[in-house]
Amino acid sequence: MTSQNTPASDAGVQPRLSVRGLGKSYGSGPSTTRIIEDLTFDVAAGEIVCIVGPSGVGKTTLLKCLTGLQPVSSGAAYIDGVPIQGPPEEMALVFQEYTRSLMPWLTVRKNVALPLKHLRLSARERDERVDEAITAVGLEHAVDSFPWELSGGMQQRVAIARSLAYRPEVLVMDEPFASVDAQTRFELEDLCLRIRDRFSMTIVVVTHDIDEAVYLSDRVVVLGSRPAVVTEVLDVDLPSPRDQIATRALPAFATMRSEILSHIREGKIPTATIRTQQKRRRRGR
Amino acid sequence: MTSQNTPASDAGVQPRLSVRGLGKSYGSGPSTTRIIEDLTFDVAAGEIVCIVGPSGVGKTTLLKCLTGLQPVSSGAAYIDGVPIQGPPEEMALVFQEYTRSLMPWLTVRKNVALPLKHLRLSARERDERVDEAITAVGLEHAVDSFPWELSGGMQQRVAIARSLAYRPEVLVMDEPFASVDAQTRFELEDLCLRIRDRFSMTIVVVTHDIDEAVYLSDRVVVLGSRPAVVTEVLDVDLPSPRDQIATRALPAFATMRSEILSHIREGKIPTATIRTQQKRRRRGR
Amino acid sequence: MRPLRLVSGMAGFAFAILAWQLIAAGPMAGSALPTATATFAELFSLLPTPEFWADVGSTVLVALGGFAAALVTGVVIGIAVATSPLTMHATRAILEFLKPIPPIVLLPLVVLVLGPTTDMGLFLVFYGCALPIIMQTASGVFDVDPVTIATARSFSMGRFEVLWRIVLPSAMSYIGTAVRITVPASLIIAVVAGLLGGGPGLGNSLLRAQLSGSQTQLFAYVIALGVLGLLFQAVSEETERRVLHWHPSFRKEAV
Amino acid sequence: MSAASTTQRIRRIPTITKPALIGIEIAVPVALIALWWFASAESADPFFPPLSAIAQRFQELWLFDHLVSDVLPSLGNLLAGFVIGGACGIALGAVLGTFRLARWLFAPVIDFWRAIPPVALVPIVVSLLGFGNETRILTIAIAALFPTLISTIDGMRSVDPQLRDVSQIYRLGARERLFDVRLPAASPRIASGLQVSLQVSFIVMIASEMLGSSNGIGAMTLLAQQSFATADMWAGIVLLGIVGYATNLVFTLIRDRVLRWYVRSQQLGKAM
Amino acid sequence: SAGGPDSADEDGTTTVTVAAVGIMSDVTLDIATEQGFFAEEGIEIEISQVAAPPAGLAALQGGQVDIAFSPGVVFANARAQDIPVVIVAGASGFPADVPPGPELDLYDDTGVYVDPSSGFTSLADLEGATIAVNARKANLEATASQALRNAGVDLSTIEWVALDFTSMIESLTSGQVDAAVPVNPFTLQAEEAGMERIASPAPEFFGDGASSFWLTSSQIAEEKSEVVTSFQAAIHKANAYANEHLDESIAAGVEIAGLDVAVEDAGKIYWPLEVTQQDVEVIGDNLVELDFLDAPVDMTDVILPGA
Ligand SMILES: Nc1ncnc2c1ncn2[C@@H]1O[C@H](COP(=O)(O)OP(=O)(O)OP(=O)(O)O)[C@@H](O)[C@H]1O
Ligand SMILES: Nc1ncnc2c1ncn2[C@@H]1O[C@H](COP(=O)(O)OP(=O)(O)OP(=O)(O)O)[C@@H](O)[C@H]1O
Ligand SMILES: [Mg+2]
Ligand SMILES: [Mg+2]
Repeated sequence: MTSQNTPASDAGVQPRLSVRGLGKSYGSGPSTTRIIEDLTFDVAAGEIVCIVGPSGVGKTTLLKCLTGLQPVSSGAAYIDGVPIQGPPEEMALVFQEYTRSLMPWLTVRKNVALPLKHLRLSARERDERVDEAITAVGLEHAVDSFPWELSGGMQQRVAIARSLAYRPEVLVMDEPFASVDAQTRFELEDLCLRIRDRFSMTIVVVTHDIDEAVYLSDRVVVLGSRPAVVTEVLDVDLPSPRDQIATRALPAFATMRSEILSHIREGKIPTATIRTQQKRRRRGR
Repeated sequence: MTSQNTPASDAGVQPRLSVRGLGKSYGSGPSTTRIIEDLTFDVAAGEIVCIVGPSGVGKTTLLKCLTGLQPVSSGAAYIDGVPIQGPPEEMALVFQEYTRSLMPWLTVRKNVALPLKHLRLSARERDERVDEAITAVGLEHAVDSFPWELSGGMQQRVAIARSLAYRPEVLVMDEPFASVDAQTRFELEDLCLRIRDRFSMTIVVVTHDIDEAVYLSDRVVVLGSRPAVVTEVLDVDLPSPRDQIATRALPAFATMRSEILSHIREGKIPTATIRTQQKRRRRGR
Repeated sequence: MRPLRLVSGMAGFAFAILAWQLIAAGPMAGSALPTATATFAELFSLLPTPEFWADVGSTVLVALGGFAAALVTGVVIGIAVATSPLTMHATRAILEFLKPIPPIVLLPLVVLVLGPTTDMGLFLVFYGCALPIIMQTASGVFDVDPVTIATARSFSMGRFEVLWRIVLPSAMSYIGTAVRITVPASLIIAVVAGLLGGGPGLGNSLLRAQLSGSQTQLFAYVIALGVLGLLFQAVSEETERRVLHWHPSFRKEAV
Repeated sequence: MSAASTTQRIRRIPTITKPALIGIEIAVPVALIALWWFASAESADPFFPPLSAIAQRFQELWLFDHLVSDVLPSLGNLLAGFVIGGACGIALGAVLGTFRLARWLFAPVIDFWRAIPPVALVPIVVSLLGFGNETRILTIAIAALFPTLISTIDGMRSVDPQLRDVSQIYRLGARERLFDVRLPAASPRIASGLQVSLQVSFIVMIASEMLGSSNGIGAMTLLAQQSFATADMWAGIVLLGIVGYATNLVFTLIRDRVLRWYVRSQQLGKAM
Repeated sequence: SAGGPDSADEDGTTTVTVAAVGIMSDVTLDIATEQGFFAEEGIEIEISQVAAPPAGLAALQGGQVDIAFSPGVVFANARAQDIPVVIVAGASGFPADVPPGPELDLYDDTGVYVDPSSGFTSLADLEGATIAVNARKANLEATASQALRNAGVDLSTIEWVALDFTSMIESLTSGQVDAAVPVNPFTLQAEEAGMERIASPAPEFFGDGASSFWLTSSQIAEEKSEVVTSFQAAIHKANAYANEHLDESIAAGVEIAGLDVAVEDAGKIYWPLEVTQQDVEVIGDNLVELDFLDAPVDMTDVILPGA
């Protein structure tokens, strides 16, 4: 709580997104569980930031707070210096639970077009955006299928296409490439880099693939411990434009990679701590 | 259809699982889509086989046929020489859509215990198995939580624990580690190898992570093209027991890896073919 | 699959009619239950008369009219109640209070205000159908997958847009259930309104048959009503099948 | 988009505190009652007597003169009919929801049956069972059966296909499939069907009291209505409303307890 | 609403809406129409069928109909609760020139029936019996109660049950009730089923004169007095005509009520030509005496002049 200084006071140039002393608990009363302790970090405009950390540490929870879907318990997240209290217009989120975030009653095309409805675009522009996004994720052949007729990876790509078509200024993605094959994954990573440059988007990605985190980002935020804290924020100093073969072959890449890995290990929650910290009350039955 | 020879006739020793000329289409009448053309491969007892291939090629569909959840359209899959027509007793499947495969009204412990109910185990053995499985995936602290209170990766681990507690003779897993962090993933991979040895299980895993495929398996089946065919079956000749650091450092590992990658590329579906083959009728309205 | 379904439905009917005939002719001979044969004979003598069709027409009109009004109002109120805590708490007492008060108790008051007219029938049907529709819709809205809602919100969809594009389609399956619960009820209420409160239609014919003590004729009308009920049901089911083709309960089973 | 001012672009959904909501829930009926009281105070219309007269009759009739003789028997019938109807609805729904052929065989007959006005069946039921409480309970049970039946069938059919696959894979027995998977999965819908059944039970409870000896809330209210004792009739309506409200409240409490996993999981994502 | 009662057509005909219950006594409405009595008075009627008389009275209060049919007891109940209804004309009753006895009983379309095998032979045997009527505290229970009391039965021992007529006959034959009080045509059904009539209570209760009425509300009587008077005149003509052409009228009534009986079995009907103060007072007095009503009913000014 004491670390709550408004983001503008931090530096001369205002960050696009900033997280200040953010804390989050689930539940209320005696059954409260503290998930996030106290996070502070910034994302500058046009940056790609990857968030990594062990499973269950609170990455999804952080993104939900960041996009205003969940209220924070303490501290705050700011977009352009304004505290986030509900989903901001210029932000979009690709959910980790992609299957459940697609509307089963809409075809792929209509699912992608859904968020564009209220943007008051001309029919032509809307169609263009939708087609472009669907092509970008390689689903041109499935535009008229329903989500439940698609494979897992295809569904995930529909969710990505939907957020691309929306063209948010800030794109937040939760393990967006978890279910696609290596080849497609490479293509989607490059797509990310491309759209960032083309629309000067700010992108925040949660990923478990350390290589991906290094390849994609300008900065990597490592979360660890329970309740979650920022273990480390690492700047990725790899040359742009990046290239799947060349960049990954750089020695700096490997260094980065092992550095992050060691940070994750260090932040990893020892099982014993978990047991005592998270003594769960019996519930349900 | 012509390739339908019973598996026993193939070789002297009978494979545990064998797939013979398996073909599968979805839909009926004019809206039929052929997904799998004609697959033939074997899995010996005690083997770990990984199936890799581009997103949407038909891996999940293959597993559904293999576990008897979906009827095949042509050819057949055999377990110990017997054609599979419904889910065989000795088999278990970890679903790709793990979120939707957990019962939201049961706690983690009860979810894991569910399939054991009808096995007529003593209460003690049942509890032991459940506890062991939950500990193996590192969820001891969350036994009394409900699935919707868990992170994505934790849910996925519950699904894995459920299949482990069941102790099937043949374990089939569909992208089981997609949502867990790198560290946990390594642990779960090793867990896989361990239980294979301990219970002499036969394991079939679909994965997108080529490193994982090489590390885990005795054989890798590469699927490609549309409708799906077997592009290549590769034997992995890496020494056992495997080790996350040592094995991955072997030159043979890297060779395998790039060989599989190139096979995947070669099997990859050119977009143009897709378009013509999959001309979908409009439906719904 | 459809022919099989049709055949088994027919078989069910044949069985039911046979059972009816046997019971009415056997253990219950001479009671208030006429035989199936006598009833069908009576029905066929009614079919060619124009009065019969006029009665059917006006009953169907009242039932459908009241039902349609109840559907629209019920869905709107159901959504409002389930999405806005303010509406929910403000209306709960009134809705819960009205629920247990049946149309027959209200009848004299409704007759007082509307008279023994078609309007009265419409109102009673509306009143009888609206509450179940409200309840089911509210449950359906509550059942919407939270992830779906969060998705919509993350794209900054407005409240109304979320309702229209996400909540309503998701709740559609519950609304379909509500329709199947209330459609036959609408028919019954239309008939009972005619029976107790006056106004034209099959209710009136039923009343006359009852007053004149002709059970056979009464049952002929009952059969006619049953068939009407089946028709209503078939139409609503077919509509549901088309609207909800994406829903797990209607997805074409993979072969 | 970027032109949007910072105050506008962030959507804030106004939150109303819990006490305020409960206050509103109490205030609205109080306001309506006050309105009714004053609007009817001078009423000379014999069908719309002043609320004061209704309140007086309410007190005379129901507090607590007829409580034991009329209110309790009615509620007893209601409860018995609702429980029997609801239980049969779930059981039958489970069967019809599981076996497609059974559904195809019986659904049309059931649909047919449902469109039959009960008046036609009364003489038959009376000749079979007489006109005592059994008849009343039976009619309530039959009416309560259908909403639950239909909701159960629909609920069973909407179970996520994935869960069906899971129970196949682990070869759950028929019993486990039903009690551990399909019924729990369908339980939210079954509950909403039961709620409609409860409402229908109330309505039929009153209708059923048109027959036989004239005790019960419904019989008294109907009798008052037939003999133009309008204040008594209104008092009966008020009582019905109050009892209905209370019954539903109890139902909701039980449901929310039984379906706690559901209520909590659904409320989660809708936080804020 | 129904026909806008005030609206006169171009030819000066006014439409009067009438709530009827579809029983034989309603036949005068059709006779009056067919014989042109309404036309002669410059009115035209539109019939609304209601199931029970109270609904007709409610419609009258709401201004939804101009005239409603009501049995005497329902009328008295309504008056007792200060419902401002007044009598326009008599709808049915008992002739003064027929002496009490079997002949007058033919005019009673109700009766107390028992199963002969049960051993009940007279009203006096019904002490402690269960008796079915179609509605509680209405015409049938009132008339039967009075007859029972006159036969020396302690009314507090009687258990009354409300059953519709079909169920009533079913229950009587199956022995679930000891006696039933049906109306025509269910009286005939009861006889067909071998039941026996042991009393005809209505003539005793109502005495001679009118026993059921055509009513209107005080308000309508005042605001549309011309229309009401016209209706009254037409019904009087129809009543007189019906009494004179008894068989023809009964045949028409049988048809209207949709009965399946021969005219000679249908019993007799008498249509009163006037309503006297005596006719209504006796109903009120009887009901008070039977404790159906708490206090005497004020029957002053309840009969419109000329009724
Ligand atoms: N609704 C809830 N109620 C209680 N605890 C919850 C709830 N949702 C999540 N949690 C807990 O919060 C913690 C963090 O969850 P979160 O989903 O943010 O993890 P994550 O970092 O995204 O993990 P993963 O990589 O596995 O997706 C977990 O321990 C989880 O059990
Ligand atoms: N029910 C269905 N109806 C029609 N087509 C279907 C259905 N289910 C899957 N498909 C199609 O079958 C193909 C293969 O799907 P499958 O789920 O087997 O892919 P996959 O190899 O598992 O892909 P991924 O790696 O993305 O999970 C896809 O093109 C998909 O669109
Ligand atoms: Mg997560
Ligand atoms: Mg798959």
